[in-house]
Amino acid sequence: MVRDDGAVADNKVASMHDAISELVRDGDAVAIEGFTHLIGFAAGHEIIRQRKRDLTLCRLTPDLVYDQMVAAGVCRKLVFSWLGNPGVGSLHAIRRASEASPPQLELEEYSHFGMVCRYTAGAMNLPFFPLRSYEGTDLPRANPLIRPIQSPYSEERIYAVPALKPDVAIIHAQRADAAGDTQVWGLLGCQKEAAFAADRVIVVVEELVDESVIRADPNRTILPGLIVDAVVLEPFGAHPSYAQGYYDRDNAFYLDWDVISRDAESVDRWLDEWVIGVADRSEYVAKMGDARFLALRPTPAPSGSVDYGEYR
Amino acid sequence: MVRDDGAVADNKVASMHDAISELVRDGDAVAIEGFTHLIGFAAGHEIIRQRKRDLTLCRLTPDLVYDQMVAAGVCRKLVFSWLGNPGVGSLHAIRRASEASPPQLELEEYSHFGMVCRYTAGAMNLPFFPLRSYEGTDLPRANPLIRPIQSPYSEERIYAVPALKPDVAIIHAQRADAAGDTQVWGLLGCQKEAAFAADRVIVVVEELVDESVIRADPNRTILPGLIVDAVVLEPFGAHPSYAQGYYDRDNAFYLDWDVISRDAESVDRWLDEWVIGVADRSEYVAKMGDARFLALRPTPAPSGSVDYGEYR
Amino acid sequence: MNDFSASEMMIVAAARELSGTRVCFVGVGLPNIAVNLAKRTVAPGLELVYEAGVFGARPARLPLSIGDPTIVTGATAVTSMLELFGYYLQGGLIDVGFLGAAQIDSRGDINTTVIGQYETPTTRLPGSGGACEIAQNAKSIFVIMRQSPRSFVERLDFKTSVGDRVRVVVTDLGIYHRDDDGELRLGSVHPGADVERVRASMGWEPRVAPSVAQTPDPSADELRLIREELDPQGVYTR
Amino acid sequence: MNDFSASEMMIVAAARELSGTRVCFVGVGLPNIAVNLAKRTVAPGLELVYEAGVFGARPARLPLSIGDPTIVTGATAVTSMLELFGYYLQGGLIDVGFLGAAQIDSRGDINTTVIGQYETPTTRLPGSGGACEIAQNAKSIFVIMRQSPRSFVERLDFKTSVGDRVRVVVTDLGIYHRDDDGELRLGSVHPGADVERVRASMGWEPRVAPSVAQTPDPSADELRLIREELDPQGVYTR
Repeated sequence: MVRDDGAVADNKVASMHDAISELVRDGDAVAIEGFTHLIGFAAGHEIIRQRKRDLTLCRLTPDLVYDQMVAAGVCRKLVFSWLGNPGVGSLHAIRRASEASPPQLELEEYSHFGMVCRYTAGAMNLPFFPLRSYEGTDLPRANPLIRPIQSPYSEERIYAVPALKPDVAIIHAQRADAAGDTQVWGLLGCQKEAAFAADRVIVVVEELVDESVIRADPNRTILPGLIVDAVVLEPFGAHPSYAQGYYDRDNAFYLDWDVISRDAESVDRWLDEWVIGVADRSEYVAKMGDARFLALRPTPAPSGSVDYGEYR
Repeated sequence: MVRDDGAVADNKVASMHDAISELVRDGDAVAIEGFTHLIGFAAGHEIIRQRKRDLTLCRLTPDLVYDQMVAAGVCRKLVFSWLGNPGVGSLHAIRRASEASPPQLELEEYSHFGMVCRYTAGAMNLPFFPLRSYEGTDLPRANPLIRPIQSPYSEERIYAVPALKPDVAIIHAQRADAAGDTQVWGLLGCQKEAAFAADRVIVVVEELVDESVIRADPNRTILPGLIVDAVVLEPFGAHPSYAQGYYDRDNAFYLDWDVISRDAESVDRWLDEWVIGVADRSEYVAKMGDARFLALRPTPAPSGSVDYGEYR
Repeated sequence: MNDFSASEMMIVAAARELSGTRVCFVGVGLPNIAVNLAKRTVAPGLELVYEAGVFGARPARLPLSIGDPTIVTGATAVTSMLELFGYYLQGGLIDVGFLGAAQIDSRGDINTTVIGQYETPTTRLPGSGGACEIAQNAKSIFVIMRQSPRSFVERLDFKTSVGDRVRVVVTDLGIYHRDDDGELRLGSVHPGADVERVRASMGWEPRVAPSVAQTPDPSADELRLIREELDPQGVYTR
Repeated sequence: MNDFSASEMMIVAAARELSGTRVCFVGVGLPNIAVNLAKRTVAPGLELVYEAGVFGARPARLPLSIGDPTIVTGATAVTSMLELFGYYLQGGLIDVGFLGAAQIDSRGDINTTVIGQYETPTTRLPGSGGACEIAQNAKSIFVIMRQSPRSFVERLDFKTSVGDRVRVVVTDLGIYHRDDDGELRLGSVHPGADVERVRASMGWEPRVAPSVAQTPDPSADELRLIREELDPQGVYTR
């Protein structure tokens, strides 16, 4: 691939199968980030299909995607800050595993800001990140990695969390070019921090665009291709979560999951039908049916354009 | 002012005279931030006209604006990281003051990242910010506020800088609405961090826009009106620095200043003519002449528009 | 007199307490409706902040979760969570934060982590989320929750968030404020409840204001806003 | 043989050393031209990073300063300086950083702060800027500077940046690399210079490679790129 400046750019476009197969390894610490927005369900399902093992799954909100992955047996440990089906209730598969005696799942928990600070320390290559949280609570006792730190400027003591550097970060985005230069709008969560903190990065996108689209608005870029190892084109890959401007959250599914997940066998049946039983995300999308996705489509709300100016 | 949701929004639009007069006080720590881009010259000149005294001026790169303010006698102390006329040479007025015996100007110096971390700690209400810099250098000896800090997770020792919370931050931006919701594109420097760290914030803009322009692209917003005390409409207010998409850096002036500033008397003459001798920025702009600004205008390079989607 | 549900009473009571508030960290469910009701009644200048990274949200519909796309479109600013928690919350810009609780004690300390032992819980709850830092950094905390001897406890199973900044606790039975030495004090009971019933619905002997008020009924206007505009499908309020 | 200036020789020598480099932190002036020359010759995949907050710049003209608007338009990414220094530089993504120096010593340590005593300097220099953290966090450091007994000194007046990661020092007279025990070693002298002249232009007795090479002349193509494309007005190169 020859760019207009004459340089040869990496083409990192891969199938989801190949990206997961090559970049996610048994025993890895994996962060599929995205706070309610752009949750990488397609990637999570491919990890289940490939029967990866002993993963440490990191995410502020494990959400349905990790509930499904825990149920499928790919996960050994969760690193998280809020364990629920947002706006609905519990994550039943995770609860079953963690309330079992002995527990079938190791839990390492922080607060939201603690997790964000952990990724940020990882991205910044700092050993720790300081924050004002945890004071007077039982959390540092429950998790001894939450530690006090003394300010060098006063008698003040605050708390620190350690850097989190996942082996792999998987980021769903609205668009990227073939080299992995990635743009997101709407909620940004902590995807940038998770990706910069990780050793390997997989970007999954709704649209693959020409480099010129990215370069027309460089302030919109959250990740440079430099840190991206694979780019997977997977429309509706964040379903049943949402992609700002592309489709809405499929709340009916979040409600359905509350019922499905109350029982281990019905979870297995669901996984058999919707994950193991389909070859890939495009088969899942076809099986869900056009009508479902059509109903999730918002009407347009354009950002408007700004002028960067050409300076020669 | 009644907004379309029925709420009454603050109208913070003020003249530069009133904004500086009400919000900048003798003895204040003032940060006119903007890294090469969007440097608040119009605000700096108004501070000179109002003969403020004993200011502590904070900026990564003092640039011409602080050289002029130091020459005009409004400044007691500089907090900075790089003291030069970028791409040209020295800041002669500041050098004269700091090389005088005894020095006429107090200097407190960091590195670029150190200054950015200081503002960030201020914005985050942290007592300090950790960074990997200064190791093995003479800077911590020259500035005892640069202090070692021990990681709570290993034997590793890195460095910390203390929070910087200016009394006033002055931010030049491409556009804001009357409530102070502010958008910038192109280089972002550390304006967001400086503004969130400051007690008071003055935003100076090239264009005053309707709230709907801001709300059409919320990812472009760097400051919410919540933290802004005054909005000043001042086209070309960053000249001779530049505003991405609006005008180019006036490099001829940076070269001219190298000559003007070599001599204290010629600086005084320049200040008399271009700062003290004009009532405000619009008079300065008129005096500079249309042709000068026309020559600095770039050709268009539109960002393109993205779709946020209307979700009802 | 209007007919109304316990949830509607809780929403209205919380909204009234927000009078004059400028910046509010919103949760989903009842707090979200309470905040939007306050904005339309007692606090027109209220700015809605969502931990997902939104300042100045103007949702066109009732958000389904804490990160609904409707809180983004038309908002004043969208930021990374690092900036939202760092610059806005820890930076001291949040006037009121809303928290829920599985357990609360007489000091306003909150448990949302586990029932039972931490290592071998009988019920694994969601955990902190942002609660722990909201409780420490928002200028004041509102708690909305139903009360019972199991939720209003003498001793928490786990302390997730400290109660130091709790200002108001609104339950299905009444309204508590934290008094000068940090104890929750019952100041008002809702229509249909009385102090005895409140006492029977909690695990400690509460402080009670010298003259306990009765919470005024939701007004026709408040109910109309909730039912027609804020939760027309009655997802949270029926 | 082509006719060329000392600056042109320095640019060409530095550019050649960038062969195969991926990510480079660019300064203004000579480093900027050297990096752009390398991108057009020995390192076509080179990504230009500017401390002002730009990754993957594609400047349409020679940038006038470290933060010229031309480095933004058409770039891959623009970020805050917190992210540029934090995620890119401190995060370990920068292969080569360029530094200038008022003084350098035999270990590659650099002074850009003061000549004389720190508190009462005879010359106040610009200070660190980003140099101090670039020197500590870029994988390797290139220094471009003219050499003289006043700039190549036995003892720095002030240590602004550590030399541990210095790989190459290109001067108007020759090229040095840091050897295994951390001393600069002269490996090559430019056309027109010789080892004796180099020795006379520095404040310590330099290590010299067993067989000092002569730096090859700038090629016609290298000179054409510099003169016609990179610095057509000769701002930095004449």
